[in-house]
Amino acid sequence: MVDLSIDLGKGLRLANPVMTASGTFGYGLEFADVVDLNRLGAIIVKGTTLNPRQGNPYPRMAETPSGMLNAVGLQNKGVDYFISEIYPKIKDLESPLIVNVSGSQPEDYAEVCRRLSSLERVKAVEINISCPNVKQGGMAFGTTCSGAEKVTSAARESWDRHLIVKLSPNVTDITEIARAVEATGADSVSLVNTFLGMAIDVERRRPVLSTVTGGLSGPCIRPIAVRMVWQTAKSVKIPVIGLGGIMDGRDALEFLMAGASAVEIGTANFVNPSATEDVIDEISEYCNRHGIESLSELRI
Amino acid sequence: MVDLSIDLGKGLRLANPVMTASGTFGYGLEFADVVDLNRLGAIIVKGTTLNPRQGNPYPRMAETPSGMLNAVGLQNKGVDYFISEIYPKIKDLESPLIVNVSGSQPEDYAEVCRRLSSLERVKAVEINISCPNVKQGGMAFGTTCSGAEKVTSAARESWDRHLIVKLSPNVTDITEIARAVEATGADSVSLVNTFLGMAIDVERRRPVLSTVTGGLSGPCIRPIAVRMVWQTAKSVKIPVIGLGGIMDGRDALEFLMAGASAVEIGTANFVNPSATEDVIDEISEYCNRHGIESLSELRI
Amino acid sequence: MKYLLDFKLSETRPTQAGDAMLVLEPLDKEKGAAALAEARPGQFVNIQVLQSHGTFLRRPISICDADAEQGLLFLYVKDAGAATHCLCNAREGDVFSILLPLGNGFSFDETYSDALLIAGGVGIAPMLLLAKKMNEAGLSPSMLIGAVNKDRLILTEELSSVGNLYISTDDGTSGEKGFVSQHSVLCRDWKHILCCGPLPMMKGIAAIAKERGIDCQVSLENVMACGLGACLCCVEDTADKGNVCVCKEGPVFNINRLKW
Amino acid sequence: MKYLLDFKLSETRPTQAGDAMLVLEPLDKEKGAAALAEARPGQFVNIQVLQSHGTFLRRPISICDADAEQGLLFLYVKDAGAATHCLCNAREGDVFSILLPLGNGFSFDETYSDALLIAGGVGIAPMLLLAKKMNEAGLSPSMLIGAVNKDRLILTEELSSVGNLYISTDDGTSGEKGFVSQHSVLCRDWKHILCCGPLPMMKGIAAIAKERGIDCQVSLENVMACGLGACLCCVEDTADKGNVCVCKEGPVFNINRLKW
Repeated sequence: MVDLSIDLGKGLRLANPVMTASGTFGYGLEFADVVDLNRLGAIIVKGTTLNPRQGNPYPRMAETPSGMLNAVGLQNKGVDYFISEIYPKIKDLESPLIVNVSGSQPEDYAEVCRRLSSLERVKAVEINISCPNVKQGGMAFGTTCSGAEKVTSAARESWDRHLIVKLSPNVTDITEIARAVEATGADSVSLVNTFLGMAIDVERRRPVLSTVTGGLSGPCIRPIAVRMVWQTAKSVKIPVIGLGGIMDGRDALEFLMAGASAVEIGTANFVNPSATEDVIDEISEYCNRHGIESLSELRI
Repeated sequence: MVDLSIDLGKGLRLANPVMTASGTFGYGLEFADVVDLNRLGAIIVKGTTLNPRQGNPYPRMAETPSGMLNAVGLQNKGVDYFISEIYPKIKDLESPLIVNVSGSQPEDYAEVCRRLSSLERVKAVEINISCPNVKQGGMAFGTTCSGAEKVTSAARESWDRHLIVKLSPNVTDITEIARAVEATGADSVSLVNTFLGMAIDVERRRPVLSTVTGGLSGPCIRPIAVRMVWQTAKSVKIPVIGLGGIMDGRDALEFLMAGASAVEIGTANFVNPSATEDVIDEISEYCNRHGIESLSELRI
Repeated sequence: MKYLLDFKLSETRPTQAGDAMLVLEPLDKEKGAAALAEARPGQFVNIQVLQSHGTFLRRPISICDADAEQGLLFLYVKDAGAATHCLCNAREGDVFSILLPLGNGFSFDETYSDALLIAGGVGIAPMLLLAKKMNEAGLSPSMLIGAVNKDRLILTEELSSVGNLYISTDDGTSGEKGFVSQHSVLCRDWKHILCCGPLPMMKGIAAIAKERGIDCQVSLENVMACGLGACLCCVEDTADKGNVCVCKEGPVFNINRLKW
Repeated sequence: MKYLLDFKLSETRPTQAGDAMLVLEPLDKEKGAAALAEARPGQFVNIQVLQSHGTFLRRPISICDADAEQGLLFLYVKDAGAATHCLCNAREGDVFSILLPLGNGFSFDETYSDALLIAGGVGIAPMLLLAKKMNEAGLSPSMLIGAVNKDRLILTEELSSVGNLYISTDDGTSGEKGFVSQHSVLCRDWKHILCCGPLPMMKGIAAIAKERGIDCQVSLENVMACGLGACLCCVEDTADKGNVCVCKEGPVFNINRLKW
């Protein structure tokens, strides 16, 4: 029997490598009827900001070939609401909790991390420097080394547990950004966030999304994500967390073989609400069938 | 009845905005049984280099969700073979001919252009600075402004007809590259070439492609391509030629509405060999249904 | 409780103009019966259509009827796109993954004797379960349905058996000529309106309800992905809470909450 | 001449183990008859499988039989993946876009009386048309087909009627026990071998042919996209011309050209 556990360092130890991607799994509670939340490697909750955000106007979504565009724009009720209203409901889950943190300036990230520090069950933060759907901050930080470094170092100063930095794929060389955040103190990197895309309703002759552009996710972008994980895993020493269009165990294995230490399941949750558990089962089945005893053997 | 003709400048006038994307339509002859070649806006023939190239080893292709990866690597018999053996067979077509030119150094591009100058029916060259499947040159030129400028200016010096530069999407800011080649003398830009991607055969535990990475094309990447065309069309004054996953008339209209003056049909030729003609008919039908008399009215 | 279950298509009842009434049986009878028993009128399911080449996401479809005893789910599907086309042409025996029941349905209690159900187009579908549940609460609802013409009216027979049915058609080929908002039955002294149909129709009805002070619920159809309130794609900007998920807080909203 | 035509599935003949023989009729009878008349053994079609959710490209399938007079195309499909699964389970009346006939087939002329046709697995399919065309040229071909066991042998009845059939099975449940390369019929004095089957089998046969100086053609199955020689994906590295398209210069190659 394969041992699916993985230690990502600095106190982030997962029973298995399957996490939920921020913004696709709510606070976990939304899926409680159809997924055994205690089985998940970790639950990464939705993007949390210092102050409440209403997000972008409707319409926020367009279905695309093997994927979707979204322009949610970090709608959330702010970190204090998370601490007082959400955390109490999820803190007793067995799966480690990870909070995805966004902001429009480095100080915002630092302050959110500081406030989250009181929550014992939050084992890591995932610093989002790659949201394509907000006017300030977001992806702008993730597309230059200096921007990425600024946010990472601000968060690092106020967070001493595991710190993941979530990278944008909308760059010429993602390994450059990965090395920059590694040097600035990130404990791991997760990649990729969504690709900036756009869809036009040709009958109505206008963009589908209220924001014109949005973030593309789903299996459509998986080959690009796998390539970026492959390049990055060879380029940094910290663990790489792979995501981008993983729909099933086979897809997850592609990332693990490309060098990811763990994976996040995102858009698949919308298509198959039990995708996370299915992926765990399928990785397990594959490893047992191939005589693989630990995840580290998977890398090619 | 809509007038589908479009003048891209410097002698490149098309009866309609539908061209074939290089490397997906051979020299046109391969499709002669199923497409009326004389109806096409232009035929862009496969990537041509100074010397013959064997391309990369098999396997060169992987099917992906709503797309495919290829790693052909510019297999072709060289410009002299094109001039002596191919050109005579296609020169009497009514559609203008465009040769896609690749090389491993700027001088190669210049020399290929020089040799093509004798061919009267070649109304334009498309300078490929974005092939992800060759070790030298190719995409390396397309991901920096200076690289793009060097190749563009070398080609410009030996080619006085219409010069298209085909851009790589594997960059942080495609508009920056577009402006650089515009300033260096390009008469138009075509975008996007393929995205660098990768697929792993998890059962065999090895990359599917002999070259590990390859170029991703097909409708999967269309939302990103449309976004890049939208950004670029607002950023340069020269015409923008849009491509990336156009499968039908609706998709082509998306690019034309986003600001493209013309489009190229690529991977669709593999799925629907008559895609080019179908797209022409569908654009025509749409325009007539919406009372649109010329293509310039489409832009939103 | 929400259930993710496989349902087998046991029958497709052809209706007018290529639409179809799908009769679906859960493979897991026990859980299926539980899910069906929980279904409230106005709720919907999110169904995966693997048969459709270009369809990536599930499709939300309102529950037309749910018979927990017989273990049958009824979905009325309008052939309006690639995915629904595949549903309308599915084969008996085809299996579909269905997430259900989703959202909050219409609200009513035994005091709703002065309620008018108003529906148009495919929005007529959820009215069947609504009327049946009102019957169970001892009510015999009045229903007003509308369509372009007689041939586009759906479920008239079924609805007639569970309440008083009023009809309007744009061309007058059945019932009163005109839109539902112009039908004479609207002039009566209604206390509640429960409405489902095309957006312009619902906005027209909502305007009338507001003017006359009638309590009014409408069922929204915003484009959605997950159906669980996780993706935040289907939001409606509400007066009380700003952007809320139609899939979770709706699809039925009291018009007081909407910025219409 | 290549044709891009719509074909209607007129019949699916179930065969062993979930495979299927598809009998397809062109919607355009005239062009269909022309395309079928041009089909040579060893050629293939490229078929679009819109019914398959995750299938983007067409699928190349060898022509099992082509009857221009009756206007019928026969494709033997092995249920081996999402696309072929959909083909095997397609409904009568389903329409498929088919590009045909593609590639170069087997070469033979009336002197090929000392030819042995060797095939294994789904590679047996194109041998039917090959044997029939050899019959038309006045030849009665000898054929050797192999499979894991008796149940995996296909088209035995059809092939028996067009030539002399020899059989080998790995487990000896039919014909001689062992691989085709071990079958006693191979020991005869053949001048030509025409072979289609799994790569290891073809390589084994090619080695024997080389050793004994027998002229040998094999049919390759490289992964392909366009089927027209445009995408350059399916290349085989040949001794004479380097990388050439299997779809256009093949799929049948004389082993002299291969770097095996």
